[in-house]
Amino acid sequence: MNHFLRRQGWVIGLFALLVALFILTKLIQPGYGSGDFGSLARAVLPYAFAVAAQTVVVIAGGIDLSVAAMMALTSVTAASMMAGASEEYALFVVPFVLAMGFVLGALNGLLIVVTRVPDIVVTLAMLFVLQGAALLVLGAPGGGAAEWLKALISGTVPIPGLPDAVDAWLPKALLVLIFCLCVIWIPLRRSRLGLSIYAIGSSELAAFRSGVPVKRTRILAYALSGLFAAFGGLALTMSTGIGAPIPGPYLLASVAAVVLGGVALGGGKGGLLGPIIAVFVLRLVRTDLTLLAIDPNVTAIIEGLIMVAVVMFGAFITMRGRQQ
Amino acid sequence: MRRANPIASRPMSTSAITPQSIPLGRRIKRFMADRPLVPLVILLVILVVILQILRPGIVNERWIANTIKFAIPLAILAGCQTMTMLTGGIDLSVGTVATMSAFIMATQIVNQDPAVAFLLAMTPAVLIGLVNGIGVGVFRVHPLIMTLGTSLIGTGCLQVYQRTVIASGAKIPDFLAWLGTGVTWGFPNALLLFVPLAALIVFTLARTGFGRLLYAVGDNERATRLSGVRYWQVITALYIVSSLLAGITGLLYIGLIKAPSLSLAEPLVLPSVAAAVIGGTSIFGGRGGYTGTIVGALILTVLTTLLTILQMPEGARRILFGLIVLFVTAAYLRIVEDR
Amino acid sequence: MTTSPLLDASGVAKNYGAVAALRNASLSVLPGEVHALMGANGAGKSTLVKILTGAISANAGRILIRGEARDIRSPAAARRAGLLPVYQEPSLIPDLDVLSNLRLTGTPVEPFRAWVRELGIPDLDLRETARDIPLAILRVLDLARALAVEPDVLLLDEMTAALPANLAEKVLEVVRRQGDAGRAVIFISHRFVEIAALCDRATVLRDGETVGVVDIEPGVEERIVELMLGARIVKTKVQPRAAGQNAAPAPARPRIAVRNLRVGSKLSDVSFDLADGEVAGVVALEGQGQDELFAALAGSIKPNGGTIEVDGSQVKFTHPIDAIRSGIAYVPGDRSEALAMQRSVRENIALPFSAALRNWGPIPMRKERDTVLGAIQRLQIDTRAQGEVQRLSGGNQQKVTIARWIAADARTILCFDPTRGIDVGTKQEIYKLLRELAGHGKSVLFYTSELEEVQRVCDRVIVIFNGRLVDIFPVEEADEPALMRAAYGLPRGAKADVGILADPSATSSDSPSPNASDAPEASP
Amino acid sequence: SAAAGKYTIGISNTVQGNGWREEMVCAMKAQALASGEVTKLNIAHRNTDAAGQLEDIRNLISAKVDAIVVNPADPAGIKAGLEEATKAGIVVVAVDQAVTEPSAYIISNNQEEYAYLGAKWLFQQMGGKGEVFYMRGAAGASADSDRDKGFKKALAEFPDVKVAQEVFTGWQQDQAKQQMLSFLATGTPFNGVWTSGIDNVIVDALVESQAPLVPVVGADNAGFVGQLSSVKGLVGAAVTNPGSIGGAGVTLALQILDGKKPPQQTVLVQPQLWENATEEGKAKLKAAADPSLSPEWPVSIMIPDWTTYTKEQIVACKGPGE
Ligand SMILES: Nc1ncnc2c1ncn2[C@@H]1O[C@H](COP(=O)(O)OP(=O)(O)OP(=O)(O)O)[C@@H](O)[C@H]1O
Ligand SMILES: Nc1ncnc2c1ncn2[C@@H]1O[C@H](COP(=O)(O)OP(=O)(O)OP(=O)(O)O)[C@@H](O)[C@H]1O
Ligand SMILES: [Mg+2]
Ligand SMILES: [Mg+2]
Repeated sequence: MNHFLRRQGWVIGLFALLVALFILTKLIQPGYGSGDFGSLARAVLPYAFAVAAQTVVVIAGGIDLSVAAMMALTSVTAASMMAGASEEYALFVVPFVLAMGFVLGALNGLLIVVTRVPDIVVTLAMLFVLQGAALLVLGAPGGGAAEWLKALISGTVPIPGLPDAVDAWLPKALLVLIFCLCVIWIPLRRSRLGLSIYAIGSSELAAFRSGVPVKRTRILAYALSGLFAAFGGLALTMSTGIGAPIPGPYLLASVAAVVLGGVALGGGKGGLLGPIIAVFVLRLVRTDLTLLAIDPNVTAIIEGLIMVAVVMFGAFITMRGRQQ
Repeated sequence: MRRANPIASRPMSTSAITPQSIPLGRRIKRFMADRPLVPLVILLVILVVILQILRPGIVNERWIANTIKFAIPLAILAGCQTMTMLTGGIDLSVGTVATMSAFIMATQIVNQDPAVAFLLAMTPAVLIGLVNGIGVGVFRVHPLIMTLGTSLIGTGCLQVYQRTVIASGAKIPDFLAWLGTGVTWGFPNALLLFVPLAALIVFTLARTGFGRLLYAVGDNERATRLSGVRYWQVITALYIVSSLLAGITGLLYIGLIKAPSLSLAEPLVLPSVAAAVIGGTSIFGGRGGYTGTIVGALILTVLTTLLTILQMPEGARRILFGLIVLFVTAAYLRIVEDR
Repeated sequence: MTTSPLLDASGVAKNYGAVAALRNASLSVLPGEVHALMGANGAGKSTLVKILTGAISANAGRILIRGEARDIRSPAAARRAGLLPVYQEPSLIPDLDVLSNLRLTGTPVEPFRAWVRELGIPDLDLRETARDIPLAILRVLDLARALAVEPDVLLLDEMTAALPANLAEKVLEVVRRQGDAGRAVIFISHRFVEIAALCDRATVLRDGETVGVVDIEPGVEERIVELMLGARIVKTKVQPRAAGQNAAPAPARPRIAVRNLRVGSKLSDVSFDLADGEVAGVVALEGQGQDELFAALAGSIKPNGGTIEVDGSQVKFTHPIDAIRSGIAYVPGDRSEALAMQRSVRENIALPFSAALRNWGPIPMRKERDTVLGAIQRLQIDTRAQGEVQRLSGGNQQKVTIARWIAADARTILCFDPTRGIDVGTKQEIYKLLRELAGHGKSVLFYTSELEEVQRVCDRVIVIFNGRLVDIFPVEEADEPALMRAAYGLPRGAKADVGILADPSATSSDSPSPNASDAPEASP
Repeated sequence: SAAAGKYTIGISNTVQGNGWREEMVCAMKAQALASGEVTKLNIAHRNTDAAGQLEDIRNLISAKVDAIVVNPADPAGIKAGLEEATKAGIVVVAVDQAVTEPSAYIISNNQEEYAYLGAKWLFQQMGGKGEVFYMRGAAGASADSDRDKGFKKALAEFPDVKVAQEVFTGWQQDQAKQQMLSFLATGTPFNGVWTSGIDNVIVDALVESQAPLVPVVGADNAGFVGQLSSVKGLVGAAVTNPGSIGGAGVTLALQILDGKKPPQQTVLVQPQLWENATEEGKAKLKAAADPSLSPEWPVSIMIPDWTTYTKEQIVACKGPGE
């Protein structure tokens, strides 16, 4: 229990913050209801995948600056393939795009391993490459998405055995998010590969000496990151119905949420839950700022302040903890 | 973000005993590894030659002057990155700081004395540097997050400020325009600012206590503490210096572009990181220098020109840019890491 | 013996750039044997272990396992071939708990638990994160993890160096039994007493070459030392210093006066004086509060109570710079804690000069060079690879950490185990240096984990046990058994045996003693 | 919250820090204030993509605004959000660009026409032949591809005009200037420059490098309009692309809320061209020029019939309740 609290303390604190924010939201807008929560879940979706993509590599001791560009590329690929195509064709497009993300992510990792150029530089270069590729796929926003894909994240599903009042608070977007992340993350975390990812992030030398295939693990970590980014790209296409070749604001947001979520930028520590909650916190803050009709120029200041303040607070706590 | 590949054997000494007969190729490699600037300059020359082959006649006095003009602001910002990277940090707020000082200068000069306007323009730079320094040095926030946060805050403040000065309009001081765009005897006037500034940075890094501490702190912070160094002092001073440099860059840049906008220097941030890395500074701290960074900035500027004049779809252009940056960095590492 | 070797390596060479770490090393290990691998610092022992276990690749050489040529490319491959190392540095993943570390290496849990208990750690929590576990325990866990998979060949690189005596004893017992079970153990240690108690044969490396294989029998130490050091034979026996010899006349007031010092729960009520021209030894088992004592004197941590006086006036240190300003310098035991590894020797030595805000300006290069060169010469640092400290050998790195304070002319030096993992020759130099410093009127506080050093260097010895100062010995009385007893908290004059290694009959004539210990069951 | 005929209006915009967009937002605020019918503006104004705009629109729906005026990040990408807004009984007006959601009203600058008008004038100035330097906006932006259509249409009418070089400025001043200077250095002959609104730095670049002043087409940004009257030897034209369209959007939204539905869903504000080649054009330019404005702001700060605020109001950039 003690270990659990110590390890999950940050996540619990973050969750408490999220609950407080929900209460605040309800106070600001008494009409805030399940439908609005559904909107929040849909807004969270692409950010959540972006942050998952970032989390995997940060845990492995790296960083991926190409997350947003990867999302743009996978999104335009999906949108241009599905444009004018039949509904069933999308059944093929989805796995194809996911595989593409996986392979391109692996390429990131491969380049880092082979060229021995620092990850931050390799992924920066890949940012340009992927962005360029996205522009080649679609010169301007466009394409389409299958209706069933769009329907996949809007509304709620009646879950047997649950009262409607509860159902309404389980929007499809949230279920999709939980499903996709759980299907990959939980088995991963329990697998040898997952341990290896933590290991190389914690101490590459010790991992190597413990028999971890460091290079292969690093490549796989980036591949997984690419896979999550592809999910993010699909989420973009699903929510907008199109693909846009210009990357959205997901790179910096993902790095910020990773840190807010308690994943150390040195690697080896943290999990996926914290960053995902952090995404919810950040999105809900934006909702509140809009509900309050705060001057839009001030919102940038507020968002920056929150980020800096929370991280400083975290640093302060760790400092106190170390002194005692 | 940690030291790449500790498993792979480390770069080896060259100063140790050297056996008599070494093959020429190996000797050349040794030579370049000892003087990392040489391969960088060679890369730069190769790029220029390619450019000249693609567009015969392009490499003339005017082109060189233009290239230098655009490389200088990048090189100064890359100087901020070099210094912060030596301590294992990074400063992503330089773009915002430069934009702020440029914008404030252009709007305040309308009704203020130039000296007052200058001081006003540099104030946010000092403030942001101070906050960055305290966040990183005292609270130990990761520099990436800290500078990202202050950059967001700075942008927000600038937006608010902009609304209060729309009515007063903006003006580019003649002196800055002269400095930014002027050319005297074929030399850009900006060199008048840059050469002393660059010399100062190089001198600071190599021959002053502060420079020593930057390297040492980035290499082993605990060791510097045991030697009596107060980490927060070094880091706070560093981020203030970095911000001041960014502020000066902003003034120079507004003289060059002559159009104040709220995102003026933002596009220079990622290239400034790339220039420092291409120039051989390690993002993990403790290793690197400013001369390489200057060449790195030149390489990037020439590369941009090269890609602009190539007739190809924009997508292909970006792909090429990414690949070349990657290739240059990888090749440089290969050459310098004599093993 | 006629059995064929389990592991047979020959002609192994490894170059790092221009430096040859190994030139022509060979090693042959028989089943059921505990085989010592010996050599001075930098002789290449660790390098050989790493090559045998696939952590690095050799430039040349042939490795046979059970007579078959094997190409071992990674630690995982070595593991499959039945070779399991415990490296010189702990290799548990710091951020994973013990259980995950086991799963990562595919180690069965129950045998691991059994071994951990056997090795003297009864109540280990498998959920503990490796980072939070003390170094000594980590080393033992590393060993237990290796034992749990029952390897054919176990390679232990300075396994006992950081262990307290009680744990070291357990380890030795367990390792000895491995030999009985028909497995082979390669055992690296700088301590003859352990070699004598444990090993059957020894392979000696010098400068990357195997210079001899000897059977361990009484009196073989001289021969091994001769092989290890080659031309640079040093006398290993020293006469104990007599008090008063070299010691400065007692000054009117002490350089440093510590009164009732208290640090958290680790150190309480410690009082002693340190005079100019004196080397005061500190002896303690592992984790008895000596770390806190040094850290408090060095300004690294704030004491919770008591006073420190320097030259008669009371001081409060909030940062090492305060201590340095009072002329107190601290040389930590761990070199990597004190050195900027990628920087030059010169910059490392000159580092304190730039520390203060007012010295951030231009450096007087010539003056600095003269000072630094003076310190380098005084310590005879081998500067062939001075461009980066990380390329220096361990002993020379250690010298740099001390040279820094010679150059800065510190009046008081706190040396924490400066000879840890250093070969005999360099050790002698450091002893000499400390005496010289005292001769020049400096004062030295010297913690050592090797009790035999005390009589060579110190004027007085302070013994700490369980966070309290239990005794202060004049040097004549500070023989090893006496120190040992005091270190275990036994009153002076009591006669009780403390562990097998403290028994003089069980060890060779110059009986160096084991390290300190936090020995829970040894406390009275 | 529509008490006493007063409304809350939500605004969504996805580009921040750009003079044109800032003017648009200020026009919205000024018009809301001037109309006297708006109690509160709820503005979501940040740099984001279509998905982010969907989030903003849904937040505005949660805030229960009466109308939403949106400058779409993408015409098709925010369809779902706009549809939800209409379903929630909210009036939706898109400004600046069209949207594909049929229930939304659109009041927009005609981007294709913008490019066509300027390019046609430019090619005429060039005498129907020669090389043009084509400086586009941001690759992949929908406004850019609309303008590209207009440009290509004009190009097709002048078979002897060739594109010497096509670049994307990303609507960034520094990048555009560097591209112009690099292009000049190549020595490639050219007879005209078409810009997608990054114009004054281009004139600066030509003047600074003492290159021949070929005709330049830009937008009605204050800086460029000033240059058209002040830079000697410069022939050029400014095509209006008023940021004040935002104010018009607010007016349209209020009309609909008041029950005065316009006859058609889409209102196109046609661009005008002010050139300095003729006396008549010069007079128009002189009338339009406004050196007191930030050079990045379009000078057409009002749209006749659509906006009722004063210059002071838009420059003050204050909405109701501020
Ligand atoms: N990677 C390296 N590059 C250059 N020189 C090196 C490197 N490693 C070691 N050397 C040099 O080779 C010499 C021998 O080093 P080595 O580590 O073998 O010494 P050593 O015998 O271990 O000494 P010590 O007992 O002090 O540890 C030293 O002068 C050292 O500076
Ligand atoms: N990664 C490395 N890069 C360069 N030189 C190295 C490296 N590792 C070891 N060396 C050099 O190889 C030689 C042998 O080192 P090794 O660690 O094997 O010595 P050792 O016998 O284990 O010494 P010790 O008793 O100090 O542990 C030394 O000179 C050392 O400096
Ligand atoms: Mg050594
Ligand atoms: Mg060793």
